[in-house]
Amino acid sequence: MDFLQNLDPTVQFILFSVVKIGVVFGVTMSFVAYSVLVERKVSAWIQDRVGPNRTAPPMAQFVPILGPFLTRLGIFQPMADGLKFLLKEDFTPSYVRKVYFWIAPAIAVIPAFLTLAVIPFGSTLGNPGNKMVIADLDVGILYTFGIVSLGVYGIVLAGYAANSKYPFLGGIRSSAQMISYEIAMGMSVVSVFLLVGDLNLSKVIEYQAHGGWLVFKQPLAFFIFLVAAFAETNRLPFDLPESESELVGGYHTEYSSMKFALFFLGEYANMIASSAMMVTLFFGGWTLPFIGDPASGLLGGLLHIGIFVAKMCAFMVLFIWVRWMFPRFRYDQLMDLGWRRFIPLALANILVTALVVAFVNR
Amino acid sequence: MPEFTDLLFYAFAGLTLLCGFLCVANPLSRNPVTSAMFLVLTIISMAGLFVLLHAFFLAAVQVLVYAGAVMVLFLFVIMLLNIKEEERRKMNIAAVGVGAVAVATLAGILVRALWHATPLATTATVEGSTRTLGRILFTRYLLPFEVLSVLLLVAMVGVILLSRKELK
Amino acid sequence: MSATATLPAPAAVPPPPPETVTVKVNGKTVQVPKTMPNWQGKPEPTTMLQAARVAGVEIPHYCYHDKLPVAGNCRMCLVECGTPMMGPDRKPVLNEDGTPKIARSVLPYEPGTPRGVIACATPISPGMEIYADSPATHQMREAVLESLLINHPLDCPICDQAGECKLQEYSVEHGQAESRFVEAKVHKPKAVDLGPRIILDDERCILCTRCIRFTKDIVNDDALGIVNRGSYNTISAFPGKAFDNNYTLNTVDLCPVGALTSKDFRFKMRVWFLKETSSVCTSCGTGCNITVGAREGVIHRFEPRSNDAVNGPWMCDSGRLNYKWIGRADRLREVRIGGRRSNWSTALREISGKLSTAPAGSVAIVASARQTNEELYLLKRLATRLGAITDSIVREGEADGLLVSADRNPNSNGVRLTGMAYTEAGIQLPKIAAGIAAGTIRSLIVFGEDVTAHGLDAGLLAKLDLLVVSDVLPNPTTEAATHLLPGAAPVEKRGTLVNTKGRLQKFNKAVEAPGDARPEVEFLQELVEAVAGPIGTATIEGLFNRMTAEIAGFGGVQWAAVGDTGITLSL
Amino acid sequence: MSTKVVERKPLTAWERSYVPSILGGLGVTWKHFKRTAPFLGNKPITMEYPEQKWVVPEGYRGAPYLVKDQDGATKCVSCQLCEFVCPPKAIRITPPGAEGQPADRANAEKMPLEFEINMLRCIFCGLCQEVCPEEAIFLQKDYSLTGVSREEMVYDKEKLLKLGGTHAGVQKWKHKLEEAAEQETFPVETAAATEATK
Repeated sequence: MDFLQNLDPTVQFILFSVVKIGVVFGVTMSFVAYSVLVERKVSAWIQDRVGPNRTAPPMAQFVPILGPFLTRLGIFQPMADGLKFLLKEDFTPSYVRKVYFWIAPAIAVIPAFLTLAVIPFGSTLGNPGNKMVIADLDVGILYTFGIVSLGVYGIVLAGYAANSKYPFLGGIRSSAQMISYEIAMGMSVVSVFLLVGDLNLSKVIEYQAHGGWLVFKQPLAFFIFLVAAFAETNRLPFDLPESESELVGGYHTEYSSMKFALFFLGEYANMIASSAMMVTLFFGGWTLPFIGDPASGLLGGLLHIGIFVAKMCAFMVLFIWVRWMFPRFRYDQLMDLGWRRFIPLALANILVTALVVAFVNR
Repeated sequence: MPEFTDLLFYAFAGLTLLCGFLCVANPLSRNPVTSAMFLVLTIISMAGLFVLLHAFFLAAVQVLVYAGAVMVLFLFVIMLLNIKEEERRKMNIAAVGVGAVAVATLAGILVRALWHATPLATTATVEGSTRTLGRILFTRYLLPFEVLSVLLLVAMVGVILLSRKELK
Repeated sequence: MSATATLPAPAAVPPPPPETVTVKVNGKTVQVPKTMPNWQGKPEPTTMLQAARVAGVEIPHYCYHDKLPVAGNCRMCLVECGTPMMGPDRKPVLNEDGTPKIARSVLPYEPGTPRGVIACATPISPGMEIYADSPATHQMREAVLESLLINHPLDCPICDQAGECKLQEYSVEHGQAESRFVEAKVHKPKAVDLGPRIILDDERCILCTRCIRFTKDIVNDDALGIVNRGSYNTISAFPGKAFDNNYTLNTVDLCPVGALTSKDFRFKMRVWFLKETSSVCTSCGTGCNITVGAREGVIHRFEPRSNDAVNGPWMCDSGRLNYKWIGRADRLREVRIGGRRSNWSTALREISGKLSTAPAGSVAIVASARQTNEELYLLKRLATRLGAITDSIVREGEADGLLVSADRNPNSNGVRLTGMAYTEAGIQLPKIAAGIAAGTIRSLIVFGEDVTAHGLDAGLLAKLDLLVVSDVLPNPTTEAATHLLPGAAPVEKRGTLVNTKGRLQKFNKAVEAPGDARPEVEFLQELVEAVAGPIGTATIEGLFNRMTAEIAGFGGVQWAAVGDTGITLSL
Repeated sequence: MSTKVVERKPLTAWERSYVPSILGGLGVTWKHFKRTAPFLGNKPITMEYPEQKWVVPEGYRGAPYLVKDQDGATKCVSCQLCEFVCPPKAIRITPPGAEGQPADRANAEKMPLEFEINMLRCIFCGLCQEVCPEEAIFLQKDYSLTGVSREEMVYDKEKLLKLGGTHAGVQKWKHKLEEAAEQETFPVETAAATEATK
C-alpha cells in the first residue's frame, strides 16, 4: 500500500479511477448475468415452476451436496447463457440497413454504463480521498439525464435499421415513450434538488445522511420517478417497444447472437442504473439511518458499498417482481399516464416544494 | 495540461464542423435519418466544447434537450412520416447565388464582431456552478427569461389549439 | 341369341314407337313407350323397371342387366304397385273426385299384405302405379337384402369389389342397420380358381346368374352354371369345360358383388383410390371405349366404358390386360442423338436443320397406324413440305366375330384419311427400301414402328444420313436411330382415332409420360413448324379442327362435336 | 340475435388509482411465490420431465401402431381404409398384389406388403383406428417420437408391428375357418388352413 500512497496524486487518481471503472464494469456485468437468473427463478416461483435447474459444468457433479444444490439453483445457467450468446450464429438479414444495424446495439448499451459513472456507490475506501464514485460531477443528475436520453437512440435506430414493420413500430413507440417519461422523470427530480440545493449526487447523499431519506420528504417525487424508471427501461408494464405478443419482439426482432445480447445487456444495465439512481436520490445511497459519516477504514468503506448494493438489489427484485405482476399497458393509457397524470403531478409537486422551501426552510 | 485541452478542443471543434457539414451535405448518403444522426453528433461535440469551457451545466442541458429530446422528436417525425431519401436535384443558380450572399454576409458580421470583441477572462464566472447561472438568470436577465417563458407558453397553447380538432 | 346384337349397329336408333302408355311412378305421371328395346335391341313390352327409369327413378336390382336376358332371380327389384280397379261391369271404378280407383297388388290369400312384383320382368299396363318409395317396398327390399346377406361372409376388407359393390351400396341405402342373424353361416369355397383370369369366392355370390347368362348368351361359351342346392348353391365351371374365353373378365364387371374377381387386379389397389379417365383401347381396330384406372401415375386397370355404337358394355380380355407395357422399366425416356443422351431442343434443332435442307424426294416417312389423327396430320404436313414418300405398317390378326377385329391397328382409317398411306398400307415400303439401297433416300422418319421387321433391315438403315425414330419401347429400329425421340403411350396423351367402322373417338390423358418422353403431337408440332412454317394453333383441339377442315374425309367435324362416345364418319 | 348490453361498473377514484389492483397483484404473486420458492421450505410442485414420466391416461391418442393378434399374426388385411381416411395423408400402404405373399393368418387372404406411417405428418386424430375394420391399428401411448432424419420418422411395417405389440381380440378369420371345418361342406384347401383347423 505504501508505494501507492507515495505516487503522484494525478497518477494515483488515474489509477484509482481505472480500477473503479474496471470493478464497476465487471460487477455490473455479473449483476446483469445474475439478475437474469433471478428474473427467471423469481418468475418461475411466481408461476409455480422450477426455473433453470439443469445447467452445470461437468465438474459440478463431482462436488458432493454443493454441486447438485448450486445446479438446482441455476447458478451455472448465466454462464451457459453467455456462452450461447457468444457462440450463436450472428445473423444479419440481407434487407437491413447495415451500418445502423451494427451500431444500434452498441448505442443501446453504452449510455447504461455511462450513467453509472456519477453514482456514488460508497463513501470512501482506504483513505478519505478515494471517493467511491467514478466521476464526482457537480451536475451529476443532469449528466445522468443527458446520457439516459441518448439511450433511446439505440432502440430507435435498431427499429429503423431492421427495415421491417414490427421493429419499426417498436422504434417509433420507443421514441415517443422515452421522451414522454423523461419529462416526468426530470420534473420529479427537480423537487428533490430544490430541497438539497445541489445537483451533485454526493451532496444529495450527504443531505440524506443528516436530513433523513428523501423518500419520506418527497414520496410523490419518488413514486413518479419509480414509474418513469420502469418506462425508461422498457420494463413491464411499459415494455411497449418490444411487446412480444404484438410486435413479436419489437426493435430486436431481427437481431441474434451477441448483438441481441447487447440489447439484453443494455436493458438490465439500465435497470441497474435506475435502481442505483433511486437508491441515491431517495433511499440515502450508501447510508443507513445510523450510518451517515464517510467511512474511515477499509472495512467501513466495504460495508457502505455493501449497503448500497443491498438496496440496489432490493430495487432489482422490485423491477423483476413487477414484471410478473402486471399486464402491459395499452399505448394510449401509457401516454395518458405520462402526460396527463405524472407531468401535472410533478409540476404541482415542484410548486409545493418550492413554496415550502421558500417560506418554511428560509 | 494545457496541451491536452487544446488537443481536445481541436478534436471537438473538428468533429463539430465535420458532422455539421455531413448533416447538411453528406456526399455518401441523402438519407434523412443519417442527417439527423450527424446533427446529434454535432450537438454532442458542441457539448464537449462546452465542457472544455467548464460550462458543465450548458453541456449537460445541451445534450439533454437537443440530443435527448429535440432530435428524438425529429427522428420520430422522420420515421413516422416515412420520409424517403431526398432526390438529388439540379443546382438552381439563383438559389446558389442568394445562398452565397447570405453566408458571406453572416460570416462578415461574425468576423467583424469577433474582431472587435474584447476577450473575457478565460475562467468565466459561470464556471461549473449552476447556482451562479441560476442567480444571474433570475436577477440580471429576469425580464428576457420571463419573456422567453411566456413565448414558449404561447407556443404551447397554440400547438394544443391547432392539434385539437374539436376546438377549431 | 347372336353376339352380333351387342356389336355396333350403324343404324341403332329405331324410329320412336308412336304408342305410349301412361303410368304413375312415385305419384308422378309419365308417358312411357309401349315397347322398349330388350337386351338384344328388339322391341318388347316395357317393363316397370324401364318405365321407372324413364320417370327418373332407379329401382335397385342385381340380376337385371340392360344387355343380358332377364332372369328375375335376385328379387331386389321388388316393388309395390297398383292397377286401376275394374268394376263388375268391366268399367274402371272411379273415386269420388273422378280419378280411377287404384287396386294395390296384394297377396291373394292375405288381402291385407301388399304383394310385391319384380320390376325387371313385369310389363307395365295402362294406368299402373309404381310405388318405388312406399313403406311396403322398403320393407321388401330390407327383407331381400337380409336374405341375401344371410350367408354373405362380410369380408369387405379383403374384397376387391369393396367400393364398387352393389351389395354394399344397397345395404347402406336400403338395408337394415343391424344383422339379426346369430347362427353360423354356410361356408363355401373361397378363392376358387375359376379360369386363367378369374377367381371365384362362392361365399360372396348372391346367385344373380349374370355371369352365367353373359357367358352363355353373349359369348356363346356355355361354361358356367350353378351346382348344389339351397344354401349350398355355388357357381361353377362345368366339369371338363374351362372358363377361359377371351371375355371372362367381363363377368368381373358384371358381378354385382365380389364373387368374381380379376386375378390381374386382385389385391392391387382399392378402387376408391383410382383416378378414372375416359379413353379408348388401342389393341385393335375396334376401338373399345375404356375407363383407365390409375393412381399416382401407375395404371392399375382398364375397364370397358359403355358405348352402344362400338362395344356395348364389354371388352375383350386381351385388350383389357394390354396395359402392362406402359409401366415397363425399359420404356424410352431419354432423347438420344447418335446413342448419346441429349435434350429436346438440341435434337429438334438438328432434325429440323437437316430436314430443311434436304432435297425433295430424299426423305421417307414411315408412320404408324397406332398414331393419332393429329400426329398423322402433322406428319402429313411434313411429308407434303419435304415431298416425302410415306407409308405405314399393316398389322393383321384373326377376328373373333365379337369385339376383336382382324385389323390390329387402332387407326388404320386415320392413316388412310390423312393420306399417310395409300389405298393399301405397306405397298410403299419396298420402294423406300429400294430408295435407301439406291442412295436416293437419305433421311428416314419412323414413328412407332420397328421397320427392321418390315423389310428395312439394319444394314439398310445404316446407309441413312438421318434416321429419326420416335417410339415408346426399344426395338432394333430405335437402336439404329440417329435421333431417338421418346414418345408417349396412348394413356399418356390426348388425341383421336378412327376405328374400322369409321367411328371417330377421342381419348384422354390418364398419367404423365416417364422421363423426358413427351406426347408426339407436342414435339411434332415444334418440328413441323420449324420445317414447314407455323400452323397457327397450339392446342390439340385447334389442331384437330384444322385437320378436319383441311381433310375432306373427316367431314369438317369440330372437336366439341366428338363427344365421350365419338361420332361416326361416313367413309 | 339479441344483444345484451353489459353496464361497465364505474370505478371509484380509489380503484382508478391502480392501488387496489397493485395490491391484489402483489397478493397473488406473493401467494404463489411463497408456495413454490424452495428456500421457504417448499418442494418442487412441477414434474421433472425426463426423470419423471407422465402416466398416460386411458384413451390417450398417441402414435398409431399396427398390432398383432394373439397368435402373433399381422392383423392388418391391407384394406387401405385408413390410408383413405387419414386427413394428413400420413399413411401409405402397398397392397400385396395378386402374387403377393399370403397373409399370416389363414383365410384372411391378404396383408400389406408395406405399411408406412409418416409420423411427421400424423396428427394423432385416431381416424385410422376408428375406421379399421380389423382392429389392426391402434393409437397407443407414445407421445414423444424423435428421429434425426425425415426418413427415420417414416415408420415401416416391421417397426410399427414391433412397437404395436399384441392386441387380443376376436379372431374372426380363424373363427370362420373353424366354422367351415365344422360344417365339412367344403374342404378348406390351403396348407395354412389345414394347420389352423388342427
